[in-house]
Parts: sequence; C-alpha cells; structure tokens
Amino acid sequence: MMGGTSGLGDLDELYEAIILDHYRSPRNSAPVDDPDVDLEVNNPFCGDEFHIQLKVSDGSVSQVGINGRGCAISQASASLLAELVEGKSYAEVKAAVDSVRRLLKGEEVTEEEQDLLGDIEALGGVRKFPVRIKCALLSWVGLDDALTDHLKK
Amino acid sequence: MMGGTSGLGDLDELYEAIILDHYRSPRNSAPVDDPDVDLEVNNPFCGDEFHIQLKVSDGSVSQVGINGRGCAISQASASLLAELVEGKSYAEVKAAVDSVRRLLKGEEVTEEEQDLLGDIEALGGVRKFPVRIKCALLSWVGLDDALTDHLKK
Amino acid sequence: MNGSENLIHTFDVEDVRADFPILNRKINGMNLVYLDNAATTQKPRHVIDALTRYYEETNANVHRGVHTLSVEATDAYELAREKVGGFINAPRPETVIWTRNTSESLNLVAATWAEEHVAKGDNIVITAMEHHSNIVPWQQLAMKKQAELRYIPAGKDGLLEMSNISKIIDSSTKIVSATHVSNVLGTVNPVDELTRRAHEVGAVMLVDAAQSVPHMPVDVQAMDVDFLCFSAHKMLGPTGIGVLYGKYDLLNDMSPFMFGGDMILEVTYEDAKWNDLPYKFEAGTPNIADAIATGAAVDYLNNLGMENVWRHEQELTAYALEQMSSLAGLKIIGPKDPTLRGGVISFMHDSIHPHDLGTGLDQLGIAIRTGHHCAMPLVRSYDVVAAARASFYIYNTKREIDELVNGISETAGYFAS
Amino acid sequence: MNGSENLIHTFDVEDVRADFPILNRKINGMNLVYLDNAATTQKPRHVIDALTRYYEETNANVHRGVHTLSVEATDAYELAREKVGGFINAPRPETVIWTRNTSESLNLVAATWAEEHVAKGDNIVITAMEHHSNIVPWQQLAMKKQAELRYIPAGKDGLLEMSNISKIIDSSTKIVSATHVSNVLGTVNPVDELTRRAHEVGAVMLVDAAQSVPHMPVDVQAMDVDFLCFSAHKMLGPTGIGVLYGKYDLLNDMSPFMFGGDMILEVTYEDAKWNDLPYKFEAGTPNIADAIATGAAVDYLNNLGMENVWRHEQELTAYALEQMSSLAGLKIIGPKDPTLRGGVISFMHDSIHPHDLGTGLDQLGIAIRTGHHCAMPLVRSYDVVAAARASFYIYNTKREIDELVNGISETAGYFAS
Ligand SMILES: Cc1ncc(COP(=O)(O)O)c(C=O)c1O
Ligand SMILES: Cc1ncc(COP(=O)(O)O)c(C=O)c1O
Repeated sequence: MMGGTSGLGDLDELYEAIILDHYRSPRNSAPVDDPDVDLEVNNPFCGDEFHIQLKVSDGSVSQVGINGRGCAISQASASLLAELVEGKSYAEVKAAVDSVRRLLKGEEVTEEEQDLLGDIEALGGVRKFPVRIKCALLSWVGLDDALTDHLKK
Repeated sequence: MMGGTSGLGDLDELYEAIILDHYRSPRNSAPVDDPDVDLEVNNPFCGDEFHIQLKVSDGSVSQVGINGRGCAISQASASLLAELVEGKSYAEVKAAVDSVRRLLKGEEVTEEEQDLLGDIEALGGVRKFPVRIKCALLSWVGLDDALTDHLKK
Repeated sequence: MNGSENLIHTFDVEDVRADFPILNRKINGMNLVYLDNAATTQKPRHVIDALTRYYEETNANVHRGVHTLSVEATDAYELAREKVGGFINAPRPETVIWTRNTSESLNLVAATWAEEHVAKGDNIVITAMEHHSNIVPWQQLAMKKQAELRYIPAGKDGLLEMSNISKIIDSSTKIVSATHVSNVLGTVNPVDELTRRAHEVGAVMLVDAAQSVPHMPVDVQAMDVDFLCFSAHKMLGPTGIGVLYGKYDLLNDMSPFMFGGDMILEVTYEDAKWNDLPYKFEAGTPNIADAIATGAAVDYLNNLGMENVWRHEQELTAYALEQMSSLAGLKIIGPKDPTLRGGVISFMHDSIHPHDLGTGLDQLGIAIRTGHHCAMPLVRSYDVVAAARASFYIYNTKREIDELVNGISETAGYFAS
Repeated sequence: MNGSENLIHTFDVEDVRADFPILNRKINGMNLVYLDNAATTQKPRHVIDALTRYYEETNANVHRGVHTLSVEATDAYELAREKVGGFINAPRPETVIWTRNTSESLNLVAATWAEEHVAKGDNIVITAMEHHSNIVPWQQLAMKKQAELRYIPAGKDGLLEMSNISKIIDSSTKIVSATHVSNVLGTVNPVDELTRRAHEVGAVMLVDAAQSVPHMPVDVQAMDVDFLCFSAHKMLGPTGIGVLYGKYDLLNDMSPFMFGGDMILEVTYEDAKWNDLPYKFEAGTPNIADAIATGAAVDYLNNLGMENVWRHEQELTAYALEQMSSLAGLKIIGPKDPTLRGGVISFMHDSIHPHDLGTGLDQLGIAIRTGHHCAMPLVRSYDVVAAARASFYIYNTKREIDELVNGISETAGYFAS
C-alpha cells in the first residue's frame, strides 16, 4: 500500500521507490575474493554495520562487494554506492563521495554531478529527516577513508 | 539614634539594648591564668573566632575568660555566656546551654529556665533572623563540647 | 502493598494529562504519543512553575548569605533535599547528595569509595543488564586497580541468574552494583537478595535506581542499601540534577569528589579542611533552581501516591504486552510475566530495522526510542545491535498503546508492500 | 575598544531592568537593591522563558533519538553550544564542554590533564587571589604528585606582583591557573602576560573566567589560553551549568573525566571506546534545558553588546569608589584606579562587623555579600576574617549605589548611637 492512507504518507519522501528497491535487493553484495580494500564501517549508535570490499587496478575500482546490516536508508545507500563505484576511477569515486555529501547536506549539486549520481539522487529525501543523514552517509564516508588510506600505501 | 527613622527600625528586635551593651562592653574578657579548659571556637564562614578559658573546681566553674572577634551577636552572646556560667555547677551550665539552644530555635522555655537565663533572653530576637542563629550559638556549642571533653578526663 | 488495597485512591489519568503542557503538541500533524519515558519524562506545570517562581522571586546564591534572598534560596534548596530524602525514606537529609544525574552519582562512588577500598585481587560485581553508566566506571576502576569485574548473567527469560550468586559474590567482593529495574528488559531485579549476599561477605551494595525511584515506592532503609542513585529528569524533574543517597557513616568517611566552594570549611595557602555532609560532596555553586524543582516533582508524585503510579504502569504494561504479542513478526525481549517488570518494553520486528520503525511511528506522532539504549553488551547478547523501546509513565493511556500497536502494524505494512 | 567609540550604542538601564521580574520584589518592605552579582546574577524574562518553552514544547533526551522531540532538543542543545562558542570566539563548537559550574570545569582539568602531566618535582602556579575552587584542586593534586604549588603574590595595592613571574613560572611549571578578574578585589589580572610566560616555558595556561566572561568581551583565540572556565549562573543563565573551553588538541588527547551515557562510543563486557569531542566529557544525560537557557543568556548579552556591559560597569564602579571613599571608617580593598578593576568592591568598616552591616543593609532591601567570599587566604592577608562586598551588573544604577552608601552610613549610625 506504499504509504497510502494516514500519516505515513510523508514517508514516501524518505523511502522513495528506488530506496526501497535497493533495500530489498541490494546490489553487489557478494564477497570479493582477495580484495585490495577491505574494511568494516559501523555506527554503533544505530547498530549499522557494513563490510566493504574493493578490487582496484590501474587507478580504478574493478570489483565491489558490500554487505552488512542496518536500516533501510543505510542499506539502500550502501547498495547505491556499490552500483556506482564499479568501474569508476579513484578521482571519479572521490568526486561522487563529495557530491553525495553536498546532496545530503542540502548544498548545491551541479547538473553534471546529478548525471553522475543518477539514482543516488533519491537519497536526497533524507534531508527532511536530519537524524537519518548519518545512516545515508555511513558507507560513503567509510569508502572515502578506505580509499584515502589505500592511496597512501 | 538607635534605629530611629526608616527601615532600620526592625533591627531593634535583633539588637536589643542588652545585646548592644554586651557587644560594646564584653564581660569577663580578661585571660584566665592556668585555665583548666582552654579552647578556640570559630565559624570560618563568618570569621567569628573566640577563645574560651575556664577555671573549674569542685564541680563548678570558678573563673571565666572569653575574648575574640566576631559580629555583635556572637560577641554579645559570648559575653552573656561568660556572665552566666561563673560560679555555676557543670549541671547548671549544661542545662543553660540546652535552654539557649531551645530558646534560639523558638522552642518552649519554662519560666524556671527564663529565670536562670535572665538577660540572655534578649538573644531570642535572633529567631527572626535565621542566618544569625549560628552567630548566637557559637560560643555555647563550643562551651558544651569543651565541658563534655573535660568531664571525660 | 497491604490489606488496605481498596482504601488506596488511584488517580485520573486525564487530570494528570491536563497538567503536562507538552501533551498538547502536534508532531507531524498528529497528537504527541510520548513513549520514551525511560530516556526522560515530561514535566508537569507544577514543576515548570517552581523553576519560574524561583527565578522570578527568590534567586540568589545559597549558604553563608546574610541577605533575605540568599536565606530564602538556602531554605528552599534544603527543603527540597528533605523532600527527596523523605521520598526514599532516607534517615536524614544529609545523606542526600545532589549530583548532575545518575551517571555522576555512580562515578562519584567509583572515584571515592571504590577508589579507596578496591585493591588488586578484589572483585566488583555488576549484572549483565547494566546501563553503560554502571558498567564503564567499574571497568575503568578494575583495570586501574587490577581488580576483577564480574557479571551476574541474565537468562534469555530476561531475569538475572541468581543460582550462582554466592559464588560470584565472594569474600573478595568489595562492591555489588546492580540496576533495580532494567532500562532495556524492564526486569525488576531481586536487589534485596543481592544486598543480603553483599552484606554477608562485607561488601557494600549500590543500587542504580534510575528506573525504579520514578516508578515505585522505594525505601532505602527497608532495602538496607549502602548507596542509591537516580536522576530527577526521569521522574518529572528538570534535567541537570540527580541524587546520590548513601549511608551516613560511609559518606562521612569518604574523601571528597571535587574541590571548591561549598565543600570547603577552611583554606590556607597550604591546605584545606572539608565541610560536613552533604556539602562535602557539593563543590561550587549548586544547581539550586533544579534542586527546588525536583522537590516540586516529588510533591507531585507523592500527591498521586507511588503505589498508584506503580499500579498504573503495571496495568499499562500488562495491556501492552498482551496487545503487542498479537503482532506478527514482533519479538519482545524481557520477562513475559508483567508482574516481574516495570513499564519498559523493548522489541524487534522481523523485517523492519528499529530505526525505520522509529521514523514510521514518528510520522504518526508516536515517540519511542531505538538503538542500543546505552546497554550495548546486553542488546548484543540478543544477537541484534539495536532494538525499539516503548516506556510508560503516569500520563500514558491504553488508547496510546493501541496507537502504538496500530502504528507498528501500519509501518510494517508500509515496508512489506 | 577602538576609534569608533561614538558609534557604539549603549543600552538603557531602565529598559534592562524591566526585563528582570525579580527587581519588582520588596525586601523587608523596601525595593530590592541587588548588589550580590559576583555570587550569582538575576535572570531576565528571556532566559526564564527559554526554560519554560523548552519544557512545554520540546523536552526530550538528546542524541540518538529518532523521534521529532529528540531531534529538536538535540538541535537546540547543540545550537546553544555554538552560541556560547561564538560568545568567547572559540574556534569550533566541540571545544565547548558543558559542566555544572566553574568549579567542576577546574576540577575536570585538574583530574584529567594535570593528573596525566604533572609529576614529582614539577610545579603548578596559581595566584594569591584565587577562589577556593582554583586553589584546592591544585593543592590536592600537588600533594598527590609531590609537586610544588606556587603562588604569584598580590600586593597591598590589590595587584599581582608580576616582577618575579619569570622566576615563579619556570621550566618545571606544567600549568598556570589564574583568575581573570578577582571576585574579592575586582582586579583585572594581566592574563596575557601570564599566558605568554606560561607558553614560553611550555606550560599550559588556564584562565578562571567566572568573573570576566559575564562582564567584558573575552576572545579565547586572541588570548591564546589553553583552558577557560566559567559559570552560566553568573551571566544571566540558570544554575547548574558551566563551561570548560579547551584547545581542540588538548581536549582531544585528554582522558575522560566521568564514564557513562553519551561519552561512550562502544562498550563490550570487557572494555569501552570513547566518543568524540565534546561528548567524551559529557557523561550521562546532560543538563539540556539549562544549556539551552544559557544560549538565551548569551543572546541577551550579545544584544546589549559586551563592550557596553563593560562600560556600564566601569562607570558604576568609578562612581561607587568615589562615593564610598567619602564614608568615614570605611576601608576599600583592591586597586584604587577604577580602570584596573571590574565591578566588585570589597570593604570593611572600622566599627561594624560585616555580618551586622549585611543585616542592616538587608533591612533596607540592599543585598550584599559578607564573609570570606571563598577566598580565605586572600581575605586573611588583609588581617580580617570577613569583608563586605558589593558587586554590580547590567541592571544596577547610580541611584542604587547612592542607596548603598546611605545604607552603610545609616547602619554605622545605628551601631554608633
Ligand atoms: C573567580 C571565581 N572562580 C570560581 C568561582 C566558582 O564558581 P561556581 O561556584 O559557579 O563553581 C567563582 C564564584 O564564586 C569565582 O568568583
Ligand atoms: C538504569 C539506568 N542507569 C543509569 C542511567 C543514566 O542516567 P543519566 O543519563 O540520567 O545519568 C539510565 C538512564 O538512561 C538508566 O536507565
């Protein structure tokens, strides 16, 4: 009934169809063999925990595996991330993380960036639910840190 | 002008003529040679400090010396104490301390006790000025403790 | 409760509700249904007015002031202490120490009494269902002293496993610290039995009463506990003030916790002498206004009657357990028997993360808490990292529980569709 | 203050007075003349309303709550931190830690930073004009660590004797802790010079700003201090809340002070991980309402302008010094030059004990403080055990100072007659 009657209607702004779809069928959730980047991110306050694995070569991400548990927002966000980064160069991934941060904070995002983000724009609904922003950001911040670490090596 | 005009009129209840008299001319303030009881009492919060000395023999107080510094109430009270205890038996002193405590707390004091206390009843005005009760009690509580200690020896 | 059961007046919840201004608020267009009382309770007009009146008419610094306002403020502050002492039947008001909250009360005991009495090889006993504030101070102390921290385990039924306590609490135990009522499971723990055992081995008994003093009659003398800690904000009072009760002789022998202001009798450039109880533990200008407002909260609760408060919550809890157990996919943790628990119900849903459930209910104006409830090890022992929690107080009604139950099934429907 | 002097608007004291409900009180039938502001200040309607509004509309526990009230309460609580940070020009809001009062802020630094950094043979430097709360924590720490506690002496002119500071503050000095404005003498101390010297030898500089932040513009970055402590109740705010400002890296490296609740990131049965700043230092449910009301106090002061507040007090102080010096038998302690001091005037009368003077003035509705002002060693250095103190704030007027002066001479007359 997708937020049909009553006060739950506004939930649709947070849980857009795309979000619920990614939540129910997460992309790239299979573990990666012999990953180059392998990290756990968590937010102990809400109990969200994700395991992010990447294979990287020639300056770009060749394979992604993300799985874990968390709320619909954090799971969908992780799945959207997994979908986006596959095949992207480091620079593109960094740029995407930056765009997502700005999107969630309600700052300006260019048309070009919108094109890059695609479905991820659906996460923007979280802006009206400020406590949930952390959920949406969790895997992005983790990925950012992991890549930065990896590049230092 | 003794509380003539204005709002200071009520002060007369606290500073009865007897109190001001004892404050200005403390009794028995000379030091006692070779005292049997010798103690310092103080209330660091207001800075009152008294030196109480007693000579005792045959179960009664034969000589008293009290001097120190403090507010009008604590000084007058110490002087009234000095006047009262001279020549009194331990039991009488103890009884007087007890009566004074009750007088200051606004509890009942018998006619007999009133007779014993005499001028000390003037201290009763302090009841309307609760913060000043400690000033009035200081030397009495000190004396009580000192006698108790002395009797234990 | 005794034979005079039917003489006890109970209160009218609608009258109570009228005393709480916040209950008029709309949340997302809906009436507020406030079920987050274990986190903090709402405040009646009576308590809010006590604050306003203090600041409008009496405000001054306490103790040692010779002017009228200071005398009045001091009297009101000390009267509040007497009221709180009376509320828990403390033998004398000086055994009631004002702190910021339960957490500070617990830290105070750990940093003073336990710091002085716990040594290498000793042990400290707590339970598996403690709030972080009653775990971490002891973990830290145990590490520092090379002492052992022991846990009384909790069963899957939500009850403490008491069978082994005479082995867990042994002659090397220096302090037993246990929550009276669990803020996750709702369990009312057998603190009397723990106290007896603690005293048998010469240990002191501390009760974390953050979730009991607000909800049931508590008598520190009957319980014979050595320390008891609670927070005003969980019992209609303001934030920023809590209580440590301690037995007089224990408190009197303890070193101070913090230094300065009222806790000092005399200072020279070289050294200092401590003031008497309770001031020895109250450094600096106290939280005067909130202490006075806590006295007003106690008046309000006494007026309802703590027996009645407890009965009201027992009824709500029994009703809620019954209604909620009819919901598909919902798992309630903690004792099944409503008479063994206070008005705290934690639950998980098969297919909705607590966070999403919380957001869904908030759309309907229903405030519950989600997360680890500051009891991570316990929550994890149920193999989850977060749970949803509804908790009740004097202004809650069966109608509100119906709304909660409907809200859960609506939200479940939303995510299932 | 700069060349744009004549552009600065000043405030109308009568408008300010109208904002303070308590100024309508009668004391012994007379209008209240409140001159005990160094002990605690009165509260404007704006601050009282912030409290009421919070409890009537927003009250909930902060952080981690998913429901609307909790989100609103958290936002308001953190906004208040930002406001206070802005008020002292803190570089980031996380450097503002909420405590109970100045005393707790000082104890926190002594128990964490100093506990870890002061060792046998080191020294701690304070001044001869500190409040007990800035003496006793250091005395205790020095005893415990076998460190030396050194005092920068004060001259009979009420000023610190700075000539020797490069000997007193030496390479073994770990921390210098000095009051910005003395609560007895009114002296404004040269904390910038002390800070420079402290940093020269690698020591940290703590400023007890309990009597400065409420009264003058304070900029922690310009001052370059490492720690700064003050209380809300001395600056129009509620009782029960104070601030510790610290440089980010220092705070970040420090161990926690108390354990439990919000200060924890993760707990297992064995160990715990601390949360980030500022939460690492805020154990348990914070004093949410009073933090928010402190934000309102800051708004009120900003609206007046701290330059104007300071100028107002300077004027009153100059006037009071002038008027009071005409009274026979009255001795004023502290600097003679009104530009070297804040609005605090301590005095003794030849023939009246401060206590009797205080009672006399109270009969006339005039509230002053009498006693040792929690600075026993300093007061004793003037060879008295108690002094009377009048202290001013934004709502005081020259007319009130006239009443004080008349009151003193009337009371003197009463005892002389
Ligand atoms: C200079 C100074 N430091 C510290 C304090 C202690 O402040 P609080 O009592 O708020 O802890 C005071 C207040 O009396 C003070 O004047
Ligand atoms: C059982 C228990 N203990 C301690 C606490 C901590 O209370 P406070 O946050 O008021 O310090 C709580 C509150 O959450 C609690 O429920």
